[in-house]
Parts: sequence; structure tokens; C-alpha cells
Amino acid sequence: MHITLNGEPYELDQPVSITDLLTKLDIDPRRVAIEHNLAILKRQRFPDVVVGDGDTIEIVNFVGGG
Amino acid sequence: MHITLNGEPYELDQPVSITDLLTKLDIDPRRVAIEHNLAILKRQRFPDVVVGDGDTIEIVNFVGGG
Amino acid sequence: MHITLNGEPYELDQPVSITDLLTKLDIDPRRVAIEHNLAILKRQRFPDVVVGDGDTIEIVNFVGGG
Amino acid sequence: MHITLNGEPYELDQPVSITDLLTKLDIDPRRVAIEHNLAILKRQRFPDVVVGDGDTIEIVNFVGGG
Amino acid sequence: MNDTPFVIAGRTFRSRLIVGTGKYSSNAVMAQAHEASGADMVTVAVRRVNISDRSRESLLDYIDTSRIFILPNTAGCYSADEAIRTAHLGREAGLSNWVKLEVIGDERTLFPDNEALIAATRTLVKDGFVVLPYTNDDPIACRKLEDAGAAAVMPLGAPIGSGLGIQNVNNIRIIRELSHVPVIVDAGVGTASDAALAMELGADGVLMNTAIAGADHPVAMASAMKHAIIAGRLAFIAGRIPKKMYATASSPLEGVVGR
Amino acid sequence: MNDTPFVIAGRTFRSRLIVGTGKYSSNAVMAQAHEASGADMVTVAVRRVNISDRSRESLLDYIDTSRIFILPNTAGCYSADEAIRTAHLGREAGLSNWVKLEVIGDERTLFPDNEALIAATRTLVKDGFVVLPYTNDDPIACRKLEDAGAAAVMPLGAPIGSGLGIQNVNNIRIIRELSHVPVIVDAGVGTASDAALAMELGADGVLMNTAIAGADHPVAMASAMKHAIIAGRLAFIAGRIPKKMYATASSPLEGVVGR
Amino acid sequence: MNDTPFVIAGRTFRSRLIVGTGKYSSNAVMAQAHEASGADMVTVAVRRVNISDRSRESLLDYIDTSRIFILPNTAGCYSADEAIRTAHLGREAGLSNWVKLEVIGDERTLFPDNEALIAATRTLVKDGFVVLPYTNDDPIACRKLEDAGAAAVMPLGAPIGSGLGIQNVNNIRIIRELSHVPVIVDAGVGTASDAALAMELGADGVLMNTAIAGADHPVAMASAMKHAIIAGRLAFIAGRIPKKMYATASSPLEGVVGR
Amino acid sequence: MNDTPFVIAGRTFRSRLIVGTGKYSSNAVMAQAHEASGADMVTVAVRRVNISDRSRESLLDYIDTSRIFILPNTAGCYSADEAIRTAHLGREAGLSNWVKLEVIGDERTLFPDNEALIAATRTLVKDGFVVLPYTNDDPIACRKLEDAGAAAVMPLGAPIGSGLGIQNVNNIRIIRELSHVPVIVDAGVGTASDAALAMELGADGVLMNTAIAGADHPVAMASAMKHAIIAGRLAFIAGRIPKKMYATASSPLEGVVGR
Repeated sequence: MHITLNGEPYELDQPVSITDLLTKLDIDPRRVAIEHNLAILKRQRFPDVVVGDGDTIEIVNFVGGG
Repeated sequence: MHITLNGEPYELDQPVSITDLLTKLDIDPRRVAIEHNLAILKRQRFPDVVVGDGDTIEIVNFVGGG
Repeated sequence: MHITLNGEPYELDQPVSITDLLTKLDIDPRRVAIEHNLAILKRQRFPDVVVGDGDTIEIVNFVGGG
Repeated sequence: MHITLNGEPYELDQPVSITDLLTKLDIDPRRVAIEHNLAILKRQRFPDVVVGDGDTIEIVNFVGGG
Repeated sequence: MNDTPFVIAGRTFRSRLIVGTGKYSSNAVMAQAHEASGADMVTVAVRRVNISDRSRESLLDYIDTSRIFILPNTAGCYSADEAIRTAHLGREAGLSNWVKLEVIGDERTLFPDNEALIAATRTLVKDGFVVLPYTNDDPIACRKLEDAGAAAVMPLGAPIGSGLGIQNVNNIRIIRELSHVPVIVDAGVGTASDAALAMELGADGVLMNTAIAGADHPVAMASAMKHAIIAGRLAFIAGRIPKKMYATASSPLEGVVGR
Repeated sequence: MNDTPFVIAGRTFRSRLIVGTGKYSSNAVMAQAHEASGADMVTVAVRRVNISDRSRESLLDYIDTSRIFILPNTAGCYSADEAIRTAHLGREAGLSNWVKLEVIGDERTLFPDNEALIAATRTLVKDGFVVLPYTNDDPIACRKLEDAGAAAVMPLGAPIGSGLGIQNVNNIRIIRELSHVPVIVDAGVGTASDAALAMELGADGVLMNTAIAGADHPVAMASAMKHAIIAGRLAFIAGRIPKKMYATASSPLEGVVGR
Repeated sequence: MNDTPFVIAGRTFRSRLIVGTGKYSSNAVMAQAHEASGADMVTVAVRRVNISDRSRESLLDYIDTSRIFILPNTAGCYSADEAIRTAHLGREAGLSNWVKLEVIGDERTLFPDNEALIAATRTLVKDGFVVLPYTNDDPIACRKLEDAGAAAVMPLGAPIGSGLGIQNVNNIRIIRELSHVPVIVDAGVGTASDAALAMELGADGVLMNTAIAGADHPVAMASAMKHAIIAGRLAFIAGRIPKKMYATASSPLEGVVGR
Repeated sequence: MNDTPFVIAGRTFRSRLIVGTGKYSSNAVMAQAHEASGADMVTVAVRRVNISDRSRESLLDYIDTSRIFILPNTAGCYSADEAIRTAHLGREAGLSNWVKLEVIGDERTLFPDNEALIAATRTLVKDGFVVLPYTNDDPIACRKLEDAGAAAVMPLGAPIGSGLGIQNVNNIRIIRELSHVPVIVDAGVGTASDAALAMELGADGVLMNTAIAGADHPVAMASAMKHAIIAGRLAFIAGRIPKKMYATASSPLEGVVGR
């Protein structure tokens, strides 16, 4: 299945939870914010929300800026 | 009859045309612009337009400014 | 006898040493510098140097300045 | 014979007047000022003053400046 | 060398100096100052005729409209609606569809309310006006005014009547670089060197009132400003020398006597 | 209104702008720039004639001495003796007893050596010269030069050829207030607004070379400077408006439609 | 004498200096600079995690969040929607509902789009954010931001990263006088005296990044800025002497020897 | 990073701020201001003791001479002779052979008479003094003072007590570059940013009196100046960012959400 991850096409074998996706990507859930199909997800919902085919995911964190 | 002329109450004995009003006020029609009940009047209509009871008239001209 | 003290005329009954003059004027010798007839006096000479008639004495100290 | 002309050594076969020197150098006398052995020469003296061996001559004119 | 003509909305002006008509001790002095300034565009305010007590003499009796173009303004308007209404009255009273658009945001600074100004510009352009908006030295606001159809942008140099001169030369320079319409510095000029500086920054023109009308000798100052605008413009196109921290001799280094 | 004439040592000049003759791409361009500047006094350097290889054309062929007064200078001199010697040669080569006196103290800044300058002024005044000394913006040095008999004082605005403009407006204003001879700002002007500012500070005149000769278009810049000097002078005598932190309306506050 | 505390939206900060986290040669240097600056609020950008190639180390590993408050910003956003969306993500990623709101209007100047900024401020305030908008030195825009519920206004001193210093001191002073919320000068500071000047004008704080991160020695500059902010604030509350054109002796005039 | 120590004539000072002792409302306030300033050198005037009516308390009772070095000055002297005579008296009254040498040339400006100053410096150096001359911002005068044996040069930033700040930054920078002794900006500072700027120009120290003593709250201003001097010095050695006309983003350009 295809999703759009941070603006790029991304392949997944099957629907996964946000938590699993982060694990797969080796991203610490406590350091990021996630937008699922333009809706922002509270951190506690990461385990329940499932990423399906065609979904759009934004994963952001803090970087240096002024 | 009562009208509002440049924001002040003003008395008229009877309905008059804009042209007559200007004559009465000793104002040169070629130097002013007139708003009748919020509608701007073309100069050529001054003779036809009649000022009635309760009307609001604005008569403006150019003054020094920057 | 007359001397000039800090630009003003000043009376003395008799010749006195600088030390005595300072005592008379109630001035602490350690805080001032003295010019005797345009010559600057070292502090240790205050007891020996005698002020005579017509002499010119300048007594200065430090004051606030920038 | 040797002279110093504008700071440089210069050869002359024989003593010449300032006027002749200027002619030889193709310099218009009306446009220059001349110093002969540190003494400034009035223009009318150019024909009479003779440049001798070892003399120092400065010939100056106006150039662009600010 | 030849300069490009000063053109706004297809109309060419001889002078890059635009002056006001306010605060003069008399209309006669104003007329002399206008003459001395060489300006061929002057701005006027639109106000209610005083019914109760009216002086016979009209401002326009002192302006040779055959030579001088009248630019009505919306000074004193604090909302887009007021400004639009005043602009329409000015057009009706006047001889043209031009307006110096002012929408003031604050009484103490007389700075523009750019949001309302941009909105009013959009409306008036649709209504067929040639709009010259008075704004502040904000390059983004100037770009939006241009996008809204403004025929020129008129950033302030300093608060109206303050005489402080160009407070932010960098912004005026940037506005000139980013704009595709004439840039006219409007307000803040105090003396001749301020006007010259505005032109050296690349401004296409300068509009002023108080600096002339409020001077001890308005006619002399008007003449000063005429020359200052010409001077600044010429300097801009002549291409100034670069600034250096140290000196460079103007005279030859060699040939000094006795060296 | 009428201005007082610009008089130095009893001689009246039409223009308050004095220009140089150095660094032009050609004498022809210089002549056009002089014409455009309106100056009736120009300064020239005194140098050794190049014996070995001399161009036929003389600088003076390009200056109409019937209209333009020649002011020889002592540029490049680093001691009172050199300057005095050069001044005497200049008098002999020229048509007058005037000299723009320079005694340079340092090669990088070309700032004056005021001690030597004051001494040289004293000597040259005794020798019958009309001395116009180039100095820095030091009111005390200017007073001493005046006491030494200088016909004018010429404080710098910034280093020669730097184009930095007037670095210390306060000093120039003070020098004008304390002096009893003409004050001519000499050196440092970069563009028209600098020249106008100098005049607004009360300077009686401005002398410049590089700002014109070094511009991309010297003739246009010369014209710019002509107008800038007139503008600054007129503004000075016209009496500028005071500076205010806040705005003051140019148009009437009352009579706005709909209020 | 005691100063009032620096409070924004009910939260008190020890330091009036707010610093950025961008453009440092390394996170280690950044951490040292933060320490030297004494700042207890730093701003960070919100960006997509780099999926393909991610460095292990996170910015937050180098910020002691027990002492330093994190202020997410919306740098790089060119519309209200982008900025609002980014603000929400920042709140989710972070520990607070504060946001340094930026809506950029132009890539070359990075000046704010005030119309969009005001709209975004209104929305985010409704959404429960504490909004600190980056704006320009426009008193009217600042008033509208305050009316929209901004917890502070952050006018720029000069373009971001330009190091030009406060270009318009008059506007900053006016904004301070007309505002009822803290005024923080954001962007444009180049060196210590710029920061001190901002505080002397009455600013409640200063936010900077490039001036420190881009200096040859960022840690030393951070320390310089710490002292500059303290100096400027103290000078503001100490009440400076008035400016005079002439001198006033510091030492007694009488009692000079030999007079 | 480490700074070089501040050394004059072989003596090292902890603080680069030198303060005066004049014009304080009371000696107690002065002592607190000195403490707050962190200065370890203060300057004092030499004056005749008032015979007729003498206050018991001596200035020195309020200066901890174990920590603070006393620098007698020759303020109020208008000739080399007066200054030399006063310097000798100051040495006799004091504890050292140091003198802040002033030879004033004019009562309104209190500007130095450089000719007399250089002569007096030569004499006093021969007499074994460590001479710190107060001069103006003339690089040539500063070089001559250095050649005459001055232990430091102290150019003014603006007239004494004027509070105008550094009027000619270019000259101070040039003096620093051309000098081989410490450069101390003496006089003209009005507020903290002026002091920071002086240090950023490369000055080794700043001497001030009125800016502190004349402030509404002298002790707070003394503290402000302490921080300003540290800030300016650190900024100077830290190496400031270059100035740019346009912006440079502080945050990454890529990775913005939704792009």
C-alpha cells in the first residue's frame, strides 16, 4: 500500500499503527508531532490510529531556528 | 421642513432643487461636489434633484491640505 | 605681615613655618600640596620652610572632577 | 656642465639664460614658475639670469588636483 | 545625460516634486511657493463647505490649473469607507479620477492602516480611479498595493509633519528595488538634504507639505526643495563614488617640489 | 529672499561651490564638469614640469580663466617649509596671491598637521598671501587659523576622497558659530545630499573634487552638486521646521465628510 | 534600584534576552552560547523529520528544558494557514501552547505579511495559544496584533540576519509608548550596542539568533549580548542625561591655581 | 575566550571603565556609583583649598585608595604652563606620578588646545610623569602625543558633558589602528550604548563622568556602564557579523510542513 510521508511517496506492506510506523522508522515518539490526513494526533492516540492506503502523514520535530 | 446639511440641522420652507439650494447658500456649483442621501450627484443633475424633508445633504469643496 | 594665600591677601603676625600655618588653618598636611613662591614644597619640608612677608602661598587638594 | 633640473641630473654644454633653457626644453615661459638655487625668479628676469655649473633648477606648472 | 521622464499612470510630469496646499499663512504665499517649487502636481483636501461663515475666496482661485494638476486626497479618513466616499466626492468636485489615498490608523502618528488601505485601493481601482496610496515603509504592504492596482506607492519617510527626514533608508531602497510602479516618498521630509537623500535612494518623486509651508520663509524653502529634488535625482543617475574608510589623494603623488 | 554674497578676502564669488581639477578621465570632461558645476573658483596642484616626456596640452588650456578664478594648492606637502615654498611657486606661476594651504600629517588619512598648518599660515599671511587652509573639524584649530590671518577656514567633512559625507555635523555647526571668516567644508562629500547638508549646517561654501571627478558620470554629478549647494543654502536661510517625534496633520482636522 | 520583572502572559523570565537555535557550527557550541547568554527562553523551528537520513542527535538533547523555556516558531511559513498548522504541530511536539508567530511576506526581506499575521494571531488566540508575533516596526500593525490578543509584539529592528541594527529608533520608541503588552525587538541586531540601544528605547526584551550564532566567536558574543541587554535596561531605568550641543565642565570652574 | 589585560604604562587595571568624581549630589552617592561601576581608576581635580569656609569632609574619605587608583587631572587649565604647574601640585598631593592632562582651548566647547597639549606632554614626560592626554578625535594629534611620550591617548567622543555619544566613529577607529598606546575615549558618552559602541570600535577603555553623575539614578547608570563596557569589549573580540542589506533566514529553508 502507498502512503505519503512528509511529502514523499512511501510503501507499506500493510496497515500499521502510528506507533509501529515510528518504531519502523526508528523515531522516538516523545520527540515528534504527527499529522494524519491533516488532523493532528494527540500522542496517546499513536497506538490506536491506523495508517491506511493513500493516507498522508506528516512527522515533525524541532530543529535549530531563529 | 428639516434637512441635515453637512451634518447640521437646517430648515427649508419648501422642497428645492440642489441648484436653488446652492443659490440660496451663495455657493458656486462649479466648485463643489454634492452627496444627496449618501448618493453622489453628477453636476448636470443639480437642477432636477429635489431636496425633500428629512434629506441628508453633503456639500464639499477643496481646501488646503497635504 | 602680609602674604598672598590662594590668591587672596592674608595677614600673619609673624613669620611661621608651613606646618604652623596649616595648623592655624586647621588643614591636614597629608591631604594637600603646597606651592611657596611658585616652588612646590615636598611634604617633609613643611616644618622647616618659613613663610615671610610678601610671600605667595598656594594650598591645593583634590576635589571632585571628571 | 652639470645642473640639477627638477631633482634629476641634467647636462648643458654651456651656461644659458633661463629663457634659453626653457626654449631648449620647449616650455612656454608664461605657464611656469622657476626656482633657481632655491630662489624664486620673477618672470621678467628669465632672460638675464644665467644657469651655471652645479646650479639647481625647479620648473613647475599647474596640474590637476583637488 | 538624459533622465527617463516621470510618468504616473501614463501622465508625464515635469517635476518630481509634489507639494501640498495646507498650513500656509495665506493663499498668496502658497501660490508663490508653488511657483518657486516648480511642481506641476499639488494635493488638496476634500472638506465640507462651511455654510454658516464662508470666506469668498476659494483655494482653486490660487492654483493655475492650466499648469498644475490637482490631486485630491482623503486626509483625515480613518476607515476604507470614509476614504472611498471622500475619493468619490473629490472626483466629482475635481477634474480628474486621481486620488492620493489616505486611510489613517492612529491620530498621534498619522500612520496608515495598511489593511484598510489595501482594501480601499482595490475598490477604488475597480471604480476607475488612479490611486496613489500613502503607506509606510513596508515593502510587503507596497507590493500588495501594487498588486491591488495602485498607480504608484507612496511610503512615508517619517511621520507627517515631523520633519525627521528619512528614518529608514534601507527600506526605501528595498521598496524601490522590489516595486514596478513609481515610488514617491510622502511625508517626513524636513529640509533640502532629506529630499535629496530620498531621490538618491532611487525614489521617483517626493511629496511634501509642512517642510515648505511651515518653514520661516516658505517661498525660499520651496525653491530649496526644487533644487534638492533635481540634485538628488541627478546624483542618483550620475552614480556616486563608493565610500572608503581612508583617504585617496585628489592631486598627483609625484612631482612635488623638493622631493 | 536675498542671500548675502559669498565674499572671501574682499572678492565676491557667484557660486558657493569650489571644485578641483584632478582625476578626470580627460581635460575635456573636466571642462564640461566645471561648466555644469557653475563654479567660478577651481583649485589646481603645483608640480614639476615633466622634462623627459611632456604632453603638449596644458591644464590651463581647459580652464576659462576669464570666468574661473584659479586657486593653487599645496597638496602633497608634508611640512610647513614645503608648503610655503610651493605656495610661492604657485603665486609665481599663477595670476594671484591666493593659496589653498595643505600641510598633510599622514599618508593614509591625509589629515592636516594643524601645528605646521598654523605656522605656515602665519608665514604666508606675512608674505602677503590670501590663505585658505584645509584643516580638520577642530574648532580650536580653526580659531587659531583665523587668528593667524586665514581668509577662510576649510574644515574637512571626512577624509579626502572617502565620500563618507559629513562625519561630525556638530563640529561643523560649532565652527560656523565660532568663526568670523567664511567656513568652507573641504573634502569628504560623496553625493549631493552631503553637500546640501554641509550648507544647511551654515557652511559658506563647499570644496570638492573626487565626488564629481570620480562619479560614473562626472558632468551629471557636477550639475547635481550645483543644485545641491543652492538647495542647502536656500534651506539654511529659509529656516527649516523643527523636528518632532510625532505627526502633525497637514490637512484640516474638521469638516471631514460623515463625521 | 529595582526593575519590574519581565513577564509575558503571566510567566516571568529572568533574562530579557531571547535567543535562537539556528546556524550554530555544532549543538555543543549552541549549548555553550545559550549558557553564556543567560537566556531562559529559546526559539526553535518546526520541521519534517528527515526520514531517509536522520542524525541520531536531537536538538532538545542540547537544551536543558528544566531551565530553558522552548518557544516553537513558524519560520518559513508564507500564509496564515501554514503558520496556524505549524503552530499546532509545534504545540503537540512541545511542552507548551506558546508560539513565535511568523508569516513571511517576501523571500528577500523576510518581512512579515501583516494582514495574514493579524488574521493568524486572531485564530491562534482563539485556539488557546500564547502568541508572540514577529512583525515590522509599524505601530498600527502592533496595535492590531495587541487587539487580536497577542501576548507581546515583536517588531523587527532590521531584516532578519542583516545585522544592520535598529533602523528606525523613532518607531520602536513609539511602539513602546502605544503598546500595553511587552515589546520585544526581534531581528536586525548585529552587535552589543544595537541590543543596548533597543533596550534604551524602552523595549522589554530582545530576540536574536544570527548576531550570536554567526559571530566569529559565538560564546563570547552571547556573553556580550547578555551584558548589553542588562546595560541597556539599566540605562533606560536610570534615566540618561539630556543631549547638549555644547560642553559642560565636569570639574569646578573656580579654585584653579594661579587664577 | 580570553582578552588581553588592560595595561597602561605597565600598570594593569581590572576594569576598562574609568570614572570621574564630579557633580555628584553627595560623596556617599559617588562612592556607591564607583562601587557599582567596578572602576579601579578614578580621576580627580586639583583645586585650591577653600580657606574661609571649609567643609571638614575630604573627597578622599570616600574613595578606597587601596582598591581605586587616583588619577589627578588638570581640568580648567587653559595653557601649558597652568597645566604643568597643576600636574606637579597633583603629584605632590597624590600618591603617583600619573596625570590626566587637559589643556582647554575654548570655554564653550572645552575642546583641547592640541598645540599646547603636545608641548605640555613633552615637558611632563621629561619630568617623569605618566601622561594621559585628553585630546580630540584627530589621528595626527594623537600620533604626536604618542611621539611626545604619552602613555595613552584619550580622544573625545563628543564635547565634555554633552552626552551626544561618539560623533565620529571613523576617526576613533582610525586612531585605534594608527596608535601603539592604549586609546581611551574620554568625554561625550551619554548612555550605555554609546560606551558599548566606543569599545566595539576598538577603544581600550572609556572615561566618563557626567553620564553617570548626571543621570536620574547615578548608581544604576554606573552599573549600566559597567555592563556596557564589558559588552562592547566582548563584542569587539567576538567578531561581529557583517552587515547586509537583505535578510538571511535563521531557520532551515527546507522541511516546512505542507510544501
